[in-house]
Amino acid sequence: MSIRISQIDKTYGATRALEPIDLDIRDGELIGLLGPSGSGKTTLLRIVAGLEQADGGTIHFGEREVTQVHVRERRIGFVFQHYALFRHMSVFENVAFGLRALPRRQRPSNSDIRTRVMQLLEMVRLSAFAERFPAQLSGGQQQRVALARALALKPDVLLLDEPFGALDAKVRQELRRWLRHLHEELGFTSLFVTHDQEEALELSDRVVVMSNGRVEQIATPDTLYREPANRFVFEFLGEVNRLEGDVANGRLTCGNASVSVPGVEPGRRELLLRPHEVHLAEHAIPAAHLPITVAAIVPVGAEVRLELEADWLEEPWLASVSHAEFERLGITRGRRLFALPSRLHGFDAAGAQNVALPVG
Amino acid sequence: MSIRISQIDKTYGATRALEPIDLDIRDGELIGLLGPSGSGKTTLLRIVAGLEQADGGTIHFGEREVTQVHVRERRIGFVFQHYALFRHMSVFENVAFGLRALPRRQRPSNSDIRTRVMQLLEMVRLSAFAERFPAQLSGGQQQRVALARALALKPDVLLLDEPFGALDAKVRQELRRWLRHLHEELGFTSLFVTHDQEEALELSDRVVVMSNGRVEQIATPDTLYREPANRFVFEFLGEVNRLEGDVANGRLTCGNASVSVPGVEPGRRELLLRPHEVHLAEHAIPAAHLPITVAAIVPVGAEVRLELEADWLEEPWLASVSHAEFERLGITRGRRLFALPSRLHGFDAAGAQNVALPVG
Amino acid sequence: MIAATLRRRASRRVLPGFGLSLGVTLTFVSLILLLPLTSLVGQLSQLSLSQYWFLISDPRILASYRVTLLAAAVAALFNAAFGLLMAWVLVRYEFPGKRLVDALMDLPFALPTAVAGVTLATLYSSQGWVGRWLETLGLPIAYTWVGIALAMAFTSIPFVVRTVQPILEDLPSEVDEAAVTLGARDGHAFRRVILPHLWPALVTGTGLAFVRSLGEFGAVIFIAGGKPFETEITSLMIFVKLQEYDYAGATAVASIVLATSLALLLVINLWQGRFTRRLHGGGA
Amino acid sequence: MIRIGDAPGVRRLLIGVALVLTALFLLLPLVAIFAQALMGGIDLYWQNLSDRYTLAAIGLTLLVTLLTVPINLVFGIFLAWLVTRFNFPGRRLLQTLIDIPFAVSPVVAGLVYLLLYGRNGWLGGWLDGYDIQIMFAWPGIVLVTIFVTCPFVARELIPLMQAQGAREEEAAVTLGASGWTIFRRVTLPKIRHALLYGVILTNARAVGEFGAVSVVAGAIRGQTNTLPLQVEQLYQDYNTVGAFTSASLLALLALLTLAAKAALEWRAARRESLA
Amino acid sequence: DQPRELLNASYDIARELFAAVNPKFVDWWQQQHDEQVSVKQSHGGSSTQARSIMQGLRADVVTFNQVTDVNVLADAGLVAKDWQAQYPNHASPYYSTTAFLVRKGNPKQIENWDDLARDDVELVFPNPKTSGNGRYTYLAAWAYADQAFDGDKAKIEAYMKRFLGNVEVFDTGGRGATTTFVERGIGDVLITFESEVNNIRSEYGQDGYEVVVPPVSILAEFPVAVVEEYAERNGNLDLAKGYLDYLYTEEAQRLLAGFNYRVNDEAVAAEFSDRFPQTELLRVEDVFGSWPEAMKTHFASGGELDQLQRR
Ligand SMILES: Nc1ncnc2c1ncn2[C@@H]1O[C@H](COP(=O)(O)OP(=O)(O)OP(=O)(O)O)[C@@H](O)[C@H]1O
Ligand SMILES: Nc1ncnc2c1ncn2[C@@H]1O[C@H](COP(=O)(O)OP(=O)(O)OP(=O)(O)O)[C@@H](O)[C@H]1O
Ligand SMILES: [Mg+2]
Ligand SMILES: [Mg+2]
Ligand SMILES: O=S(=O)([O-])[O-]
Repeated sequence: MSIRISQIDKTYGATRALEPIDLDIRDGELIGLLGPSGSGKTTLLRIVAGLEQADGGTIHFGEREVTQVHVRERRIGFVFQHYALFRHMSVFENVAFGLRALPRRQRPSNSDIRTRVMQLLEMVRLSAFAERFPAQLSGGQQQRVALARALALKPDVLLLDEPFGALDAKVRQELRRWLRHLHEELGFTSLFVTHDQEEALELSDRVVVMSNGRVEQIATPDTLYREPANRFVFEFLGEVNRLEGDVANGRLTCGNASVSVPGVEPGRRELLLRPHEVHLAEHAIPAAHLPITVAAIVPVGAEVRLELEADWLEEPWLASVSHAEFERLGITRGRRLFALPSRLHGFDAAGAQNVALPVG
Repeated sequence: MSIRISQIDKTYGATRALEPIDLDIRDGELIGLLGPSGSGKTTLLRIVAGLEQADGGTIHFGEREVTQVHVRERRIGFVFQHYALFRHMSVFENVAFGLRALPRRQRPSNSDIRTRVMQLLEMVRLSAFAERFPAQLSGGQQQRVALARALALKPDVLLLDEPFGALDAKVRQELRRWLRHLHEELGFTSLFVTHDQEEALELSDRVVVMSNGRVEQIATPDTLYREPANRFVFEFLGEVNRLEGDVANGRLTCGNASVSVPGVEPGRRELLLRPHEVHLAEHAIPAAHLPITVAAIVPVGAEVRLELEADWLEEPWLASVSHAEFERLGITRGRRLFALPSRLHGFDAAGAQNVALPVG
Repeated sequence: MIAATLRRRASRRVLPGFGLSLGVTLTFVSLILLLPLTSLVGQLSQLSLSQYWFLISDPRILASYRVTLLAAAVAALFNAAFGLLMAWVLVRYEFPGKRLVDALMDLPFALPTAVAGVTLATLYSSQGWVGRWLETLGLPIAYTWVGIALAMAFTSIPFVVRTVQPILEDLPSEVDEAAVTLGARDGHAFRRVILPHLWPALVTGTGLAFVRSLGEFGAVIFIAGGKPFETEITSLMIFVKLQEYDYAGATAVASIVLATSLALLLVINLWQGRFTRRLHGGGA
Repeated sequence: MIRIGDAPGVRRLLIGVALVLTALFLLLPLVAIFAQALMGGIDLYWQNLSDRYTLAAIGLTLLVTLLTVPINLVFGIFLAWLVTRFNFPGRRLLQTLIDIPFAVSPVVAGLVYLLLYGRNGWLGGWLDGYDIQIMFAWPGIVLVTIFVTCPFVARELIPLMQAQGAREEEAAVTLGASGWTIFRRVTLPKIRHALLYGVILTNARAVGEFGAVSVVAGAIRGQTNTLPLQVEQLYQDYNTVGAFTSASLLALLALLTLAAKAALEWRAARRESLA
Repeated sequence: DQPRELLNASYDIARELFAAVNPKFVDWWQQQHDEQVSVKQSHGGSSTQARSIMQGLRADVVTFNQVTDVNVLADAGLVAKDWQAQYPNHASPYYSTTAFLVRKGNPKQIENWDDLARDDVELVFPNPKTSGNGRYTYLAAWAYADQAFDGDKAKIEAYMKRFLGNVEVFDTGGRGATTTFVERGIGDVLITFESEVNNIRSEYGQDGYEVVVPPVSILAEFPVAVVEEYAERNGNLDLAKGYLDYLYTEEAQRLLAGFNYRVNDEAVAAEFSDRFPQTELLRVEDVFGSWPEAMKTHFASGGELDQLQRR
């Protein structure tokens, strides 16, 4: 079932929760809504579900306009942030709820309900827990019950509000993987909310990045990371180092540091780069003279994270280097080196601008 | 002030919270207590503080035995997990509390208190917030108030229980850095609890890894990562891939996969490796025949994370490869490749064993 | 117009039952609460301002305000202390019979006020088990304002205990510990740290006890004695005026009691709201 | 664990004072009621209990309670549902209105009803024309009792339902449930205990209301005397033992209320500790 | 079907009296009319009762202790305007006066009204504002003072002030006062109807108390009337009239005298004459002009009583 959102907006009292929003979702897509707290993700999701009424705009599910259709008739499955399981019902009864709530004529027989629920529990790998109560389950298990419950009525559209927000890292990883498999298997269209970049990137076919009630970018994870549409997206998607200085003649100068930035307009400019775009060397090169001091060393996994300080920097930079490079340079605390940026990103009203440097 | 913990143990009812523990902390050291939930970190910290009574063992601060000394007289500063700020007092009054609670003879004059508190607030960069109430501050600011309050009486020892646990990633990073600076500046001995590996590794001079009330390893972050004392430490400190099979003639076989493992004892064995120790190639090499299929691709920062599946694997493996390698191999979903482990780790009762393979 | 707006909104509501609950509630509130109160207003509106003033400022009535306020204040203060003590003991300590004591705290709400009144009058009269002893000590209770305060205190015991208790229960042990690690002695920590936390609940509970005491009737009349200017409470004056067919007077005095109680409730709510906002964020 | 006031001396002192005061203020009156009731021996007690007028008072009290409690139960549920599940203008006002009976002295409550439904009141006068009598008959007693006890159920439910939020109900709607199904299968089980607690409180107050009822009852023996009024009248008839016999009945009811409440709390605490 | 029910609204302390009268009346009516009826009672301060009736308490007959309370009903049209003329003796089948109950041995030597104004005496009587009983007490004291000080207003008021100042407890009704005096042991003197005083002695034993009937006191009439409006509606008009008629029968009069009320039936009065000391009984109408006048000057808000109690 495809979803077409046109010009949906919403205001709560004085708060503009959503600017008019357009969004087309293809049948079977898995879309992540990513954005900082208060950016309107939940609001949009609830409007799609019919749990909230938009102030204006329309929503189509396939060819059918559902803007005025009551939640009950939208054929959606909704997974709430904290699951909203019925605490006083067993896992089985939770999952069976939607089936039992059907009008008598459509309601399956008790034995059919039983079969269907057990099949769903099988699918979420919880058959052994049918008789438990939600409070007796771990967070991840509760999450899966919520999913099974939402899927019981075979919805066309599955909506999930921060489905893994309350889980710890390990379980989250596992459930993510599992959700993706489920999605591929059953083929429903899904829309999920998250404020965790990694989660959005890992799980979604396309990511909708939101801030302040606006859509900042809609793109595949790969495009998003490589070609952020604007500064907000760039900053939101990962750690960022800042370099501010005056550009003249294709070169940015900042205190005793300078770097060649071909093609950047002259004037005061701020350029950004990610930690893995910072390389280190014992000597400056013509294109970049950026002297720094190593302030801290943290070996994490495959890489070593370094904190770099310099007079010309307001905030220290972070760099991640491989163990090999770390050892080659014989880096120690207090070591003075030169930073060689492999890429610099500039954003202004006109759009994004990337400067590639011949390093690395 | 050095701290000497000897044979401290503690049992709550039927729960053995701490096995007898020994730990020597040098003057001015910054020690992280790392371990999963319930491993006894908080218990140990509270016993050092004097908030909890050990069942046996002794604690010395420098040469002075403090085992029976009341918290009030131990000269420690304690930062609670959720800060435990006094909500009804302004930031200023919170920080001043300890000074005002001094017996009249020792209590500084009001103007001295004012000076000292403002100096502390300066230090934690909160002078502008002196008249605010805790509820009007962000989590990170509250955390800094808690620190200033704990430092007001110039304690010899600073104890922190999950000081950054409740903060979000960005703030946490910043505060960590700031705490390390503060520690270096003031030179008190500190002991902090965390269950976040990265935090422990980044912040501590030495890390104490605990599980089930026992100390698993005490080492510098570097050593810990490179030479984990046992399987628990290895698994706890990062993501792990598993390889289980039968070893015969220096080769481990598992279904249609096999890998050379010189020096490993024959029999059923489980070997572990980290995602960055998995490399990929189009062809198998004599030392390793590990056919896999790429199940998922997630570009994250400097690297691309891959999920690898195979018949001979129960759980998929994770691999992280650089963008360069990713492009060189032209990796796509469903691509069949061969995994080349650069290192394999084996743990048994006797200790740790590393197998290096000639890859990468 | 408003109804139409409401209806339009109602049709868009996600959860069912808005119209029905609104209907039932408004009907009930109008019939049971508002309609009778309008009759009070109706009665009052027949009085001129000067008549009204004359009725409510009669010296005997004024004296009854004084007695009522004084006794209620004493009762409320007693309960503030007693309630705080009981809440503290019930939350912080374990002792045999604790559950029983805890359950007993609600007795005054469960016991009909008339029964309480009759019993207290019997116990504290000069012939009663307790009154007899107090009499020999020169402390007559029944038929003095002390007796009134006693009856008021009895019927409002649960207010303070039950408002302070949950707050104290929720007070994390870290608050105690934070104070102690900062070197505070128990007394200092209690005064400067714990009490301020309990303050809103304590004031609210005491305020509610006070309001309840102002209106208390059943428990008080048996022990009050009804001496003009000395032991007449305002509720009794209303009752007396009713018995004299003095509806205007009864209504006028009732309006004062009602206004005072409502104003107090309002103040308590507002104050509590402000305090809570400060503790949980929002404007200073 | 270090807690303030845990020094043994302080603890013993505070517990001691608390116990003495509790015994004096709460236990002693309770004992006195039964002691006075049984002063004349068990036979007299039975004789007093089976007095025609006492039996009638018990009957009337039961009638009033049986009518009041369900009405306030239904009203309380609707009100709580309304103010916790919907946002509409006047919501806060409604919540404040419901507190009025707490602020109103029972005598004033009786008075306003008398002013309205009395023969001289505008509604009462009109009803009198149809020969319908509200005041000085059981309907009046029921009405004032409803007035006095109407906040209890709502006051128990509102904070709870507010804290619980509407998420589970919303989940039920997304699963296609109708209003009645949502209430019966999702909301009711969650609020059962608070509801029961509210009912217990309503019941206790309905049985025991004195001030308001005494204004509108008319004191007709065997007809409009509720148990508390009966206590007062017997007490004034030199019949102390009789008065305390009825009082002991009410006290017994109070004790049952306390026991029921304690049992509920205990069960709730146990469920919480299991969860 | 249901037997007819008659509701008698009466004053506070008449509970036992009518509890005894009613069954006899039921028998009497049965004999006369061959109909089984029942009588219900409602008791309270007699003004309260009048107020309740006006507000809708559907009493068929009233048996009060004060003329004004019936007058109020007459004014409201519930009782015939000429109710006092409808039954003998101003529609008062029995009467009493105000007397004193003192503790055994009369330790304070109370003999007459002037003793009650002494500094060392503590009094208990019901609140004149709410209780007919209390009003009689007040009026009796005033009537005594009026006689003793020869109508000197200042002296009367001085006396009354002292008298009222000695009151230890004001209950709302006669019964409350009795309980206070007897059960709570408060006060040296209980002032109430002579009938009540004697009843207390029989109830609480002869040894605890002594009765003092002062040489001068007030005549307390106990007026009765049919509340025609209601009786008619209830279909009880004949029954109500019969009930009041019955109170004048010799049988009833004997019953009343047995409860220490003075009666007019000569035979019965003679029979019980030893119970009722000869005293000078002043009529309210004679001393104060009329009941309404007495009410207005003395008991209205801001009236003499309020003035005297002001300090
Ligand atoms: N019911 C409501 N009443 C008033 N304002 C609301 C309501 N719901 C949301 N808002 C406001 O609308 C804006 C968007 O909120 P929304 O919940 O959609 O954000 P979100 O992106 O889901 O944030 P989070 O990550 O914190 O859940 C916020 O400013 C929020 O305060
Ligand atoms: N007061 C207590 N009473 C009973 N058991 C306790 C108490 N405090 C801790 N324990 C138990 O002791 C063990 C160690 O607890 P501790 O709080 O020290 O763990 P932790 O490592 O701090 O865990 P976390 O990361 O969850 O804070 C746990 O099994 C815990 O349940
Ligand atoms: Mg949200
Ligand atoms: Mg812990
Ligand atoms: O019933 S009395 O009016 O006399 O109290």
